[in-house]
Formats: sequence, C-alpha cells, structure tokens
Amino acid sequence: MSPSATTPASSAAAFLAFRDDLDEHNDRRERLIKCSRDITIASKRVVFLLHRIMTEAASDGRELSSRAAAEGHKKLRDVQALFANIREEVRGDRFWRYQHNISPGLQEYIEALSFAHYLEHGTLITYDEVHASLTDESGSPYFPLPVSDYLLGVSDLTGELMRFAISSISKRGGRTKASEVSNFVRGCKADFEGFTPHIRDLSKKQAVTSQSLRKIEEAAYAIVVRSSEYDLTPEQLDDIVGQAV
Amino acid sequence: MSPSATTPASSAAAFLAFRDDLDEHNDRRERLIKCSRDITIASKRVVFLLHRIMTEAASDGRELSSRAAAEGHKKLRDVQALFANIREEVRGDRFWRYQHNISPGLQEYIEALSFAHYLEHGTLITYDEVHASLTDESGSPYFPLPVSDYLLGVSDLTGELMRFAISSISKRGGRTKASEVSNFVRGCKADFEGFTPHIRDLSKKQAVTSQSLRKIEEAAYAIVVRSSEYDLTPEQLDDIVGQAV
Amino acid sequence: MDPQDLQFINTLLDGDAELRDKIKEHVVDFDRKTRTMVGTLNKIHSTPSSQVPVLLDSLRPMLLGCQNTTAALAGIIPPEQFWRWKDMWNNSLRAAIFSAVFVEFLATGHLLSLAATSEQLGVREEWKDRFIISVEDYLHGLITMVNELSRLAVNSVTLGDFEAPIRISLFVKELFAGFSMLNLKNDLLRRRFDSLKYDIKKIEEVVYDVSLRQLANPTVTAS
Amino acid sequence: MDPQDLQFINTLLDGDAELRDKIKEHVVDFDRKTRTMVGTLNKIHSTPSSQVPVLLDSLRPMLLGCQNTTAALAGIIPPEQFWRWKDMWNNSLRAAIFSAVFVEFLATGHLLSLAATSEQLGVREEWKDRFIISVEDYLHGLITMVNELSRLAVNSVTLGDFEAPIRISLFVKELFAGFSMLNLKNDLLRRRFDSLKYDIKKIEEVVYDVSLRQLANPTVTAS
Amino acid sequence: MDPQDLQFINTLLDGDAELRDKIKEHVVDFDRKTRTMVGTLNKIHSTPSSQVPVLLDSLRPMLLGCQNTTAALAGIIPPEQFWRWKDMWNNSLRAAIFSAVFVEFLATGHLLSLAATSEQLGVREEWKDRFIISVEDYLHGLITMVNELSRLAVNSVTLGDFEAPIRISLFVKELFAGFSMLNLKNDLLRRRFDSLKYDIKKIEEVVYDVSLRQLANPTVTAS
Amino acid sequence: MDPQDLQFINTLLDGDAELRDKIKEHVVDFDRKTRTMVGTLNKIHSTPSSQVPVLLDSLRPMLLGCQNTTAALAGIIPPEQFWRWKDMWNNSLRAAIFSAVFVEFLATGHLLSLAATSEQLGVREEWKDRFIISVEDYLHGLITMVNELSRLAVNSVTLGDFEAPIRISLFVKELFAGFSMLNLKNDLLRRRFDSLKYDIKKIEEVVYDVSLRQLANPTVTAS
Amino acid sequence: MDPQDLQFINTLLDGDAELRDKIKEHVVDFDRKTRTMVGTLNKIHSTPSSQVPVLLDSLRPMLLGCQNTTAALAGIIPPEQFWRWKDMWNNSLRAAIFSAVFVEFLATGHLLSLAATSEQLGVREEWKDRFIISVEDYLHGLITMVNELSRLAVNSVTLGDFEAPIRISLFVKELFAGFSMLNLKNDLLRRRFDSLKYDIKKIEEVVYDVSLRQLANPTVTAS
Amino acid sequence: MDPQDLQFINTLLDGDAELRDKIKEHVVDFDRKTRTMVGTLNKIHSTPSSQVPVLLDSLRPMLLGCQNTTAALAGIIPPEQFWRWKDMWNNSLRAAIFSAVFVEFLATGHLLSLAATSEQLGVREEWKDRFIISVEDYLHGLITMVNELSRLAVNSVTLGDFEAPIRISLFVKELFAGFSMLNLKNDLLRRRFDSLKYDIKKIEEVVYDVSLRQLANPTVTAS
Ligand SMILES: [Mn+2]
Ligand SMILES: [Mn+2]
Repeated sequence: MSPSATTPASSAAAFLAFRDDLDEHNDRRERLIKCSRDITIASKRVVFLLHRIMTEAASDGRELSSRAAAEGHKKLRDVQALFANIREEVRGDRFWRYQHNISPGLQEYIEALSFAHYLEHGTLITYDEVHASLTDESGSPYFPLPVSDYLLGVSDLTGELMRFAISSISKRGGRTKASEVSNFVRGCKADFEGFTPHIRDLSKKQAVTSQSLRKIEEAAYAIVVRSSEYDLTPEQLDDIVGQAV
Repeated sequence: MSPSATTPASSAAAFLAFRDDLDEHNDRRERLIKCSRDITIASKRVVFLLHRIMTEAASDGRELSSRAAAEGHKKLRDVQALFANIREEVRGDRFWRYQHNISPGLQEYIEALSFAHYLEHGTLITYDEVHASLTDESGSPYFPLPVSDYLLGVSDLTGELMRFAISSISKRGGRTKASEVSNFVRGCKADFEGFTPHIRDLSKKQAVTSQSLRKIEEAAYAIVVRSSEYDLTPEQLDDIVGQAV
Repeated sequence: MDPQDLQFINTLLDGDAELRDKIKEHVVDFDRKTRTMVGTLNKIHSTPSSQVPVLLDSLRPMLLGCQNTTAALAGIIPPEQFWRWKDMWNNSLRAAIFSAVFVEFLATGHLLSLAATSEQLGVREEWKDRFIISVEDYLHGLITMVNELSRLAVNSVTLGDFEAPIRISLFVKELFAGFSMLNLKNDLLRRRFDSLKYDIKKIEEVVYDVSLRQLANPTVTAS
Repeated sequence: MDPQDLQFINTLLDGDAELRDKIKEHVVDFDRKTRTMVGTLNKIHSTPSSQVPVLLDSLRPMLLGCQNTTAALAGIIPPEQFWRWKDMWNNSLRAAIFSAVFVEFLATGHLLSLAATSEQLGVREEWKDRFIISVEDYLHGLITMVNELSRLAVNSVTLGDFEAPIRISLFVKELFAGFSMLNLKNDLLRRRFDSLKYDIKKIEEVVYDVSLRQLANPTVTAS
Repeated sequence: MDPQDLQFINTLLDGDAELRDKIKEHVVDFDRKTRTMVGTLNKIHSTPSSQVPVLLDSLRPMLLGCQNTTAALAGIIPPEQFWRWKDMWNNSLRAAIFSAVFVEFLATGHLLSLAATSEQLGVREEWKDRFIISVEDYLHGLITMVNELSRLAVNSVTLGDFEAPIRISLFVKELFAGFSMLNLKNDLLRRRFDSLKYDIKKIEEVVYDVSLRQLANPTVTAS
Repeated sequence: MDPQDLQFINTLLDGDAELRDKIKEHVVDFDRKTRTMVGTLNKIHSTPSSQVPVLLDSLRPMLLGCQNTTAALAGIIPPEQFWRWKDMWNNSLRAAIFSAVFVEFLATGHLLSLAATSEQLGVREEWKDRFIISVEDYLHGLITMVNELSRLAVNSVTLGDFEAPIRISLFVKELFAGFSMLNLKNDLLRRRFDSLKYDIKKIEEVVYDVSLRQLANPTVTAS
Repeated sequence: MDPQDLQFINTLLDGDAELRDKIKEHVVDFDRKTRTMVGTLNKIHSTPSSQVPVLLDSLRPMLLGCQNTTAALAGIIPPEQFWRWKDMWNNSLRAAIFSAVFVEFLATGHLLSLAATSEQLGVREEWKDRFIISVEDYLHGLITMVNELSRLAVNSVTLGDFEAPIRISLFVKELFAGFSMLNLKNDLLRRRFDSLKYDIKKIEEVVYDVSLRQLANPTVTAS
Repeated sequence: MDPQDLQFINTLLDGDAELRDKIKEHVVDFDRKTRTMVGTLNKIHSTPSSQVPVLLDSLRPMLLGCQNTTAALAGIIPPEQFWRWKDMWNNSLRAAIFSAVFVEFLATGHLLSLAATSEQLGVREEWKDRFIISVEDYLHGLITMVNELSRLAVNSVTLGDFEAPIRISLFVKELFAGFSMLNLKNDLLRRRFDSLKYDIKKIEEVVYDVSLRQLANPTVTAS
C-alpha cells in the first residue's frame, strides 16, 4: 500500500462531479420552492374571488354559484399553467424527492379547486378529478398526485365553507345553504377520520374542521331558534323583514 | 340621515383602490423575499469558495489570502448586482417597510463580505465599507444599511473564522493564524457585548461566538501543549514532521 | 473592531435609542388620549338618540387633540423612516382612526374616507415620507367600528330606538361588500375580517327581531 | 365524500401501508446486518496489522449479504418512487457504505468510488429509478470512515504500528480536499463536515508525536 | 460482561420487545374499532330524536366488539405489568369509555357507573391485577361526553327538539357538581375539568334561548 | 469553601426549604377551602331568587374560615419576605377575594371595597409588612366576578327573574367605567380587563332580549 | 353522579394521592443517600491507589443503607402497581446501581451482575411482583460507570498511576462489546449507549499517550 | 366603583409604575457597569501572568462603582418590597458578584465569602430588610466563575503558564465539594451546578496534559 495509490486525480474529479450534483439539486429545490409560493398566492386569490362573487346580491343562488365556479375555474387555469411549467423539473422520480417543497402550493391549489367544485356541484371533488386538472391536453399527468396532498388540501376546504356559510346565512335562502354546508362538513369530518392514522398532520386539520363545524352548527342553531318563536317558515320571515328594511 | 347618503359608488371605488394597494404590497414583498433567498444562496457559496481556497496547499499564506479575497470579491460583485436590481423596489421609505424580508439575505452577504475582508486585511470590515459596497458607480447607496443587519451579519463571521482556524491550525504557520483569529474573535465578542441591549437576537449570536471562541482556544491550546514537550519552535517541529511524512 | 467604527456605531445606536424614547413619550400620550376617546365613545351604548349630538360634541376636541400627536410624530420621524418606527404607535393610531370614523357615522351616517380621516387627524399630504395613515390601519379602524356597531344595534333597541339597527345594517353591509373585494393574507386583518361576519349576523338578527315585533305590535314604533 | 372515491383512497392508503410494512421488515434486517458489520469493524482498533486480513475476510461475506437487502428493496419499490421511501433505510445504507469504503481502505489503501460502492452493495445500473446510492449517502459513509480513521491512527500507535498514522493522514487529507470543493447547505452534512476537521487535527497530532518520537528513539520503529 | 448474564439480559429485552409488538397489534385494532364508534356516534348531531334508537342499536354490537380487545390485552399482559404498558392503549380505551357512557346517556338519560362501564367493555373483576379501567380513564371519558353534549344541546334545537337541551343541562350540572367534589391531582384531568365550564356556559345559553322564547319550560322538564 | 460560610449558606437554604414546605401546607388547605366556596357559589346559577339568602348564609362561615389561613400565613412569613412567597397562594387568595365580593354583590348589590375585602378575609392593618391583599389580586377577583355575572344574567332569565340582568348590567357598567380609569400596564390584568367587553356584550344582549319582549323595563328599574 | 360511585372514585383517588406522598418521602430520603454516595465516589478522582480501599470501605455501609429504602418501597407498593410508580425513584435507583457496580469494579476489577446488584441493594427475589431492578435501570447504571471511568483514566495518570488506564480500557471494551450484542429499543438507553464511543475514544487516547511515552506497556498488562 | 376607593387604587398603581421606572433606570446603569466589568475580565484569557495585577487594578474601581447602584436601589426600595422587585436586577447583580469573586480568586487564590462579597458591593448589614445578596445570587456568581475558570485553565497553558491549571483544579474541586453538600432545591441552580462537572472534566484534562508531559507537577503544587 503506497500513498500514491489513493489516485488523487480521480478522487478530485469525483468530488467535482458531486459538487455539480449537489448544486443542481439545491438550485432545483430553490426553483420549486419559489414556484410553490407563486402557486400559493394565486390559489389564495382564487378563494377570495369565489367568496367575493358569492356575497354579491342575487336573486338566484344557483346562477351565482355557477358564475363563481366558472370564473374560479378560469383563474385556476393560470395556476395549472404554473404546474405545467415545473413538469420537467419533477419528471420521474424527482417528484418524490421534492414533494415536500411542492406540497404547500399543491395543497392550496387543491383547496381553491375544491371550493370552486363545491360551489358548482355541491360535492367533494374526487381524487381523480383533482389529478385530471393537472394533466396536459393528451391527458397525461404532470406528476403523481400524493393522496396526502389531496386529503390535506380538501381538509382546508372546510374552513372556507365555514366562512361561506357564516356570510351567506343571513341572505335569503342562506338558511338552507348553511344546513347543506353543515351536513357536508360533518360528512367530510367523519370520512377523513379514518385516514388520520395514515396521514401526518391530518389530525391537526381535523381539529380545525371540528371548530369550523361547531361554528356552522351554532349559526344554523341561531336561525332555528329565531324562526321558532313565530309560526312562520324561513321564507315568510325573509319576506316580512324585506318589507321592513 | 338617509341610507343613500352612504354613497355606495365611491366606497366601492375606495375599496378597489385598497385592493390594488394591498396586492401591490404583497407582490413586492414576495419579489423581495425571493431575491433575499437568491442572495443568501449566492453568499453562502462565496463563503465555501473562500474556505476552499484557504485550504489549498501553498507555500505563502499571504498570497493565498489575497487570492481568496480577490476571487471572493469577484463573486460578491454578482451578489451586489442582485442588490442593485431591487434598488427601485425599496426606494425611499419602502426599504424600512420590507426590511425584515430583506434582512436574511443582507446578513448573509455581510457575513461573506466580512470574511473576504478579514482574509485580505485581518480586520473587521467597517460599517461604512459594507455600505460602500452597496452603492452605484456614483457612490450613492442602494438603500440605508441598518446597523442591526451590519452587526448580526459580522457576528456570523466568527463562526466561519472558527472553521477557518480549525482547518488551518495543522498547516504550516497555522499556529500563528489560530492565535491571531483567537485574539480577533475575542475582541469581536468584547466589542459586540455592549451592543446586545440594543440589537434583538445579538445575544443569541454572542452565545454562538462564545462557543466558537472556546473551540479556537482549545485548538490553540493543543498546539502549545504538544510543542512544549520538546524544546523546539513550532517551525522546527513543522520541519521535522515534514521529513517524516 | 476599529475604535472609530465602534464609536460611530455607538453614536448611531444612541441616536436610535434617543429617538425611540422620544417616540415612546408621544405614544404614551397618544395612548392616553385615545383611551379617553374610546372610553367616551363607549357611552354611546347607553345614550338616548337625543343626547348623541352632545356626546359627539364632547369628542370633537379630543379628535382635534390627536393632531398635536401626529404633528409631533411627523416632526421627529426622520424622512423616509416612517415604516421603521410605525409599529410603535399602531394601536393608538388605529384607535384614533376608529374614533374618527365612528364619530362621523354617528353624526352623518356616512363613511369617512381615508383621505378625510387623515385630514381629521391632522396628517398632511407633505409628510408623506414621514407620517401617513396606511390602508391597513384604516381598515383596522373600520373593523373596530363594525364591532361596536353590532353592539350599538342591540343597545339602541334597548333604548327604544328601532330605526337605528336598520341604518346600521345597511351601512355595515356596504362596508362588508368593500372588504370582500380585498385579497387578504392569513394575517390579523383576515382574522378580524372573519369576525366581522358575526357582527353582521348579529345586526341582521336585531333587524329581524325589530321587523317582526313592529309587525306584531305596530304601536311600539309609534311610542 | 363519494363512496367510490372513499374506497379508492382507502385502497391507495392500504397499498402504501402494506408497502411500508414490507420495507420496514427489510430495513430491520438491513439494520441488524449493518450493526454486525460495524461491530466487527470496531475490532480493527485492537487488531494487530498482521491479523487485519483475517478480520477483513470475515467482513466480506457480510458485505455480500447486503446485496440481498438492496435487491429485495429494489424489488418492492415501485418505479420512480425511490425518493418517496428512501428515508426509511438511510441509516442502514450509510452504515453499509461506511463498511464497504472502510474495508477497501484497510485492504488496499484506496478510496472506493461511488460506482464501486454501488457495485459492492449489489446496486445495479438498471434499477436507477428504484434504488440508487445517492451522493449524500456516499458522503455520509465517507465521513463516518474518517471518524473511525482518527481513532485508528491513535490505536495503531498503541498497537506498535507507527506507519499507519502517516498513511491515514495522507488519505484523509485528500478526502478533506474533496469535501472542501462542495457547497453545503446548513444541514447535517455540513455539521458532520465541520466535525471532520477535528479528526484531521487529531490525526496530525499523532503523526507529529510519532515523527518526534522516531527522531528521539530511532529504535522504536525497528521493533 | 458475563455471557450468562448477557444472555439473561437479552432474553428479558427480547421478551419486552415481543410483548410490545403484540400489544401494538391489538391497539391498532382497538383504535380502528373506537374510531368507527366515535364516527358513528358523531351522527347523533344530525339524527332526529325518532331515529336515535336505531343509531344506538347500531352501536351496541361495536361496544360488544371491544370486549374481544380487552380480553386479548388481559390475556397477554403479565400480571404485575399492567401499568407498564397501559399508556399504549390509553387513547383507544378512553374513546371506548366515552362511547359506552354516551350511548347510555342517549338511551336512558343516566350516567353509566365505572363498574358498569367496565362490565360493558368486558373487563372482568378477576383481571384486576392485569387489566382495569382506571379512575382517570373513566373521568376522561366523561369529560369527552360533556364536550359532545354541549354540541348536542345546540344541534338538537336545530333539529327541532327544544326539550333536549334542558335534559342535557340538568345531567351535565349534576355531573359537574360530582366532579367538583373530587380531589383531582392529575394535571391534564384538572385542566380538562376546568375547561368544562365553557361547555356548561354554552348549554346554559341554549336553555336560556329556548326558555326566553317559551319554546320549552326548564322548570317543568326539570321536575 | 470555608466551612463556616458553607454552614451559614446551608442554614439559609434549609430555612427557606422548611418555610416553603410550611407555606405549601397552608396553601393546600386554603385551596381546598376556596374550591368549596367557589363550588358552592356556582349553585347561584340554578338558585331561584327566593333561595339566594339561604345560599349566601351557607357561604359566610366559609369566608370567615379563610381568616384562619390568612392569619396562619401572616404568622409564618418573615416581615420583609411577603413578596418572595406570595406567588404560592395567588390563585387561592384571588378565589377568596372573588367569593367575598360576589357574596356582597348578591346580598346587597354593592361593590365590596378593597379595605372591606381585606377585613372580611381577616387581613389586619398591622400585618402590612407581612401579608396584604395587593391591588392586583383585588382586581383579579373583581374580573372573575364579572365573568360570573354574565353567566348569571343568562341563568336568571332561565329561572324567570327578568329584573336581575338589568341590575347586573348597571352594576357591571359602573364597574367597567371605574376600571377604565385605572392605569393598567400591558400585563395579564390588562388582558383580562380587555376581555370583559365580551361579558358586557353578553349582558347587553340579555337585557335586549328581555326588553324586546317587554318582560322587564330597563329604564324603570334603573331609576 | 351516583353518591356511592362518587364515594368509590374519591376513595381510589385519595388512596393514590396518599400512596404518592408516602413514596415521595422515601424517594427524598433515597435521593439524599445516593447523592452522598455519588459525592463520596467522586473523591476517587483525586485518591491515590493506596487510599482507594479506605474510600471503598467508607462506601459499603452507605450501599447497605440503601437496603432500607428498597425494603420500605417494596413494603408500600401494591403488588400490581410497581410500574405505575417506578418513575418516581428511577434517578435515585440508577445512582445506587451505579454506586454498587463502580465500587465493585474499583475493588475487584470485575463487573457486578444484575443479580448481584439486586442482592447488594437488598432487592429480594420474592418481591418480584412489587420491586425489581429492571434491565433498563441496570444498564443506565453501567453507562454512568463508563462515563466516570473515562474521567478516572485521565485522573489516574495525573496521580501517577499509568497502569490504571490500561485496565480501564480493557474492562470498558469488554463491556461495550457486551452492550453491542443487546437489542436496545429504548431510545434514551440507545442514545446514551451510542455516546459511550466518546468515552472509549478518550480512554484510548490516554492509553495512547501513556504507551507512546512508554510509561506502561499495554500488551504486558493485558495478559 | 366608589370614587375614593378608585382614587386609592389608582394611587397605588401609579406609585408602583413610578417605582418600576426608577428601578429600571438604575438597572440599565447597573447593566452597563457590569457589562464593562465582565468585558474587561474577559481579557484575562489573553493576559500573561505578569500583567494580571494591572488588569485587576483596573477592575477595582469598577467594583467600587457598583456600590453607588446598590446604595441607590436600597434607597428607593420600600422595606418590605425587596423580593417584589429583585427579579429586575438579578442578572446585573449576579454579574457583579461573579466579577467580585473572580477578581478575588485571581488576586489571592481564595474564595470571597458571601459576607465579604456583600461588603465589596457596598451592601450594608443595616439594609437587610431592603437589599441583600441572596444565597441563590451568590451561588450563581460562583458557578459563572467556575465556567470561566475552565476556560482560563486552557488559556493559561496557551500563554505558557503550566502551574495555573493545577491551582485552578484544586480551587474548583474544593468549591465543588462544598457545593455538593448544599441542599439545592432551586431548579435552575441545581441544573447549573450539575453542568459544572463538564468544567471540572475539562480542567482535569488540562492538568493531565501538563502532568503527563511533566510540564508541571500537580502533587508538588498541591502541597
Ligand atoms: Mn384557506
Ligand atoms: Mn455562516
């Protein structure tokens, strides 16, 4: 064994290759973090847009929901374009390497998408529907959709639905809406409960969902208590108040 | 007082203006955060570059330091260009509004710059010198330099100097280097102590500096203990070992 | 550390510390002023309509008094350092804004605009690099007003004024529509905006109660 | 939630859970194997030079045995999901890499390259979307080796081998030069790289001591 | 280390590890069972009074199913080691206790005693050195029930049942009075108990709402 | 360490430890007493007006019993060390203060002053260097009373007493106005005081509900 | 709450509280005893070899004194509740175990087995359902001994004993090899065991220093 | 609220606030003084033995300067309120104590007693109800000194003084033995005391290094 046998030249070359590998990895990570932040911001704005449209005065609630969903989906296409942009960056196995850097944006996107979907259909968007929204024209997905991101993203929907229920409860027809949302959120909470042992952080989101549910329930309660004092239907009450104002 | 007197039209217009104001603010904040991250990464790479050059084998320590500083300063010019880019974003009072978004990158830059400066001059870069590095050709600064960022940035220098001292201590002449660094860091610690009541988080950095100082002191101690056993100067010891290997 | 630089930094830090102390003094004073105003405004909840003008008259000089503070602050804040120090007086300023917009609503039923609020608190256009009322502070002031309005809707009924809740309801709904236009981050403003929905709900309930009672007891309104 | 989707997600989660359990089994086994290897390698510190080949011979079948584990893992990891699961075996794999590179150094004085390490652990080129040795894992293995080499420098002198520290010193210095070329984040690898400097310092001290003693007592080396 | 002693120690350690794995299996199963029960009980908040019996009927076999788990655990826990392992199933057991006492209240309006709860969950007198329901666990179950009852008071009104809140109020107040007489040292239990006052306040507000509007008469129902 | 100095230090440390143990004993007892009082006072929420005097009569001997504790503490606290140890009984003392002021309000409708509270709890003027009721503790007691009064406003309506909320409202508003004139620092007390606005809002809503339904006439009662 | 059930629960809670207090008393005493032993053992670091037997003689009665404590604890712990309470004396017991095994090593150079340690501390076979020395506690005691042995290796050289480090090195290496064969799951124990490598490294460096200077001959002493 | 009582309470609160501000001023000044002392003492680590007296001479007037602060504090603290406010100057006082005891050790090699420390800092016997140095503060000061002494042991060798570590070692061991005999209940103090063993270990290693190399003889110096 001689010292020269450690072949210094080749080891220096190896380390240079390692440096390139690590630098490339860090640069890519950084680009994806930035992209995730952009997606987060854009998705949050879609959520605000949906709330905004839903609080507009309108005679027909259904028409409002459809318009909100349509405008929301339109804006979400810009977000989808951001995902299309990183497609190459996360091709193949790289997606899983950078998953936790992309997750925050992906979950915010799913939250916004599921809100628009709920307004349009009154149902929870399915896993496949979310995944389908992140595919190119030929239907091939930009990357795998982690179940955890799907569940954590749609869990956040319950918070937005609480806001939606509280602000629409005193509008005409808002009582029915609140009771629909209440049942929907109660169902989400029950369905997600079984997933909590599998998904890290889902139980924290479930706690938030419980709080939101309680708020919706108490709002619905207030309506019932008030209308029970008189022998009138909610709609009749609405009409009477409409005259007074 | 009539309900119509609340002038709905103008209030809607006002809120639209508020929306633009808030959106513009958030967008700018986001751009600056991204820029700060880029600056952080680039500055950290300069620190690695400086360490890398300083660990090269060389007969003349001074020549090595000069070369490291020169290459460091060259790379730092790219970082300075990033600061020049955000000049308009933080013009006037805006700088202070976004200061805590820019601080992380600014401090990392000051750390790298002060390291290059120390290698070149063996002294602590002054506040004015740091500020001068962030000015255009005509000498007008890109933005005010917060004293806190200056102090927190140069505080981090002690950690890098510890790494530098430990890795150079067993090189020829490294003993002198270690003792210089030890005195320098001891001086920094003493000088900064008076600023701790004024600067948030500086006392945490001082704790790290204390640890670094202790590590340098123990390294210097080990050298002295060993050379004291024989009646030889450090240089003679170096020569003897040089023959053995 | 270069002794001269050490000296220089110490001078900078001492200057900052001195400025902070000066600002603090004004903020303590500002805080005292706004606490008195808010305390006085709190009486609105037990003041019959007829006495409201008197109450408002007592508030106007206090509002005017805030102009001294804003002028004093504008006088000591170095140019272009407004955002550096503003956290120190955030709470007091928001309380002053609340007082101004609340007084205006009580007096005229109108929303005091940001520009008019600035004017009332003596904030001058030419200070814009030293002292402004930011959009965020103004919005906080508005939300505080809505919080109080939901209490006022309840208490005005107790005091026998059955019209007030309806006026309040219309005013607050419009404000809410304005707020809905904003894109908020997950920050304090958004949390307070969420809470605003409960105020609106409460006001609606009062309007409801009153409308139904009037229907049942037409004589109530008359009395 | 749509019952069909509920079912579908449950199937996905059950599949993941099942896979995780399977991987865990292999990891427990991998962990047991690498603990035995590391424990055996630990004997190097009290093994005289003459007995080293015997010790290394006993390690080679163990290294070979790791190929079963890597093959098993590669067999169950779905394509392109390597990075999804790799945290589970990080520690074991790094211990195996350490064992491989340490054995190579002890046997030949050479640095086992990343490619050669992969080969020794049975990691095949064609698995590259299911199982690879990442640069990070390889570097962790190298640092662990340096940690052991500083101990070995000390202990080989105790065992009367005064040449080993010098060989170790040259080898480690070159590795250090390689590491210095990297840009590391403030992560575990950087912290471990910092600690490596102390190992180098210790080795230098031993070289120092030995050189000076040999000068004083030339007969020591001869014995 | 003496080989025999080493052997002895390893046997003990391996035995513990094996037992832990076995317990874990049962706990995972217990957890699944109690999650299903709690999920089903959650439906009470949207179930009209008339449908409650059906809901309770669906829960009884699940409660019965818990007896398998307690029997299994009692079968594998060594007599003197109950307290060593019980943290592993604390959460599941408390959820089961909650389910048992909640079902009883919903069915009969009465409080299921500790002894009766043990019996329902199949915990036998003769296991008292291997598996018991501790007082702490029972009290945790009761507190969870009170948390749910405050929600139920609200939701039963929404479902049109104005008498339920009054029954709930009386039951909870009696329970709370009982609790107040206990010497709770356990920190977590004491904190959860202290938080019950918010639930009681909520229930009182519901009773207030229905009695104010003469939707139900608390004094009549109470008698 | 000089043996004599060591001895001296140990004597001091042992003295402190002994004193702490003695105080702890009294605090455990004080805690038991105040828990019973607070528990008994809790019955007020379901006690019809006619039975209140009986309830209050049962509380007076308990309040008197606290005098033993304050005397015992005053007897063992070294003159200059009151503030050193007072954190140990803060909670119990505040509960006792709350009980005293609440009983007074229920009996007479008046606010028990700080001096009168001290007297009721047996705190003597001549102990002022060893045991006092600090302003902070008194104010904490008052705030707790307001918390309870908002609950009582709700529950008295349930019990059919429609006048009580109006009395409570007037009392609390006067108290709140007094509080508003104090210079509270930004500490726990300030935060608890700020939270009082929720209690006031709740009481106002009860008064609103009652007066809307003309179950009582606020203006009449007020006079 | 049923009064009988309440009574029953309170009896259980009070019984637990009483037992906890009793155990605490013994633990305070145990703690005092073990602190004295550990303090006395600390003198070993400045005791010349010749005085070690005297030091050990002074420790034996203290070790014997621990038997009172273990007997007292065994006397009050209910048979099936050993694991419920054992955390209360963990630290003291581990300090006692450390003292016993360290004394044995200093006196004979041998490792005291778990059974012999139990015997020395008066733990009787027939208590096995009430009071045992668990494997974990024994291993913690051994690890603490190794921590002290690395200090002793250093200090014995200072005291002029150049053979001791070599004896210590051999003893510790054998112990470490034994430990390596255990399946440690316990996190804290595993972490403390992993940290032993620093102690071993330190001891190796002392042996290196001594043998480099030929102050002792490791190979000769080993035989 | 009774206006007189309100007035009384406000006077108390304002008095406290004023006192707090006054104390704060003195504490800021005390802090500045002790920071300078500690900073100056820090130079000991690079001061050759011959220059130590000069360094100590520069410290004595600073220590004397602390007497102004203690006198000022004693002058404004009301007799019975020492313990109420002392947390405000804890850190500065402990730094002053550390400085006093460290200077004494450096000058004479002896431990400054608690009484002597009080005297040096100008704390007078007759203030004992207004301002004392508590045992805890004194012990904190001593622990800080030991922390510095372990650094000094290292740095004095670097400066070529091989005897200093031995003196330090003897001093610290005696101090540690004294500490071990105290009944420390205070958690922070106990934790800091426990951490001293790392300082002692470090000092022992320095003594080992110099005695192994026969640079100094511990046994000779010790006598
Ligand atoms: Mn959201
Ligand atoms: Mn750094």
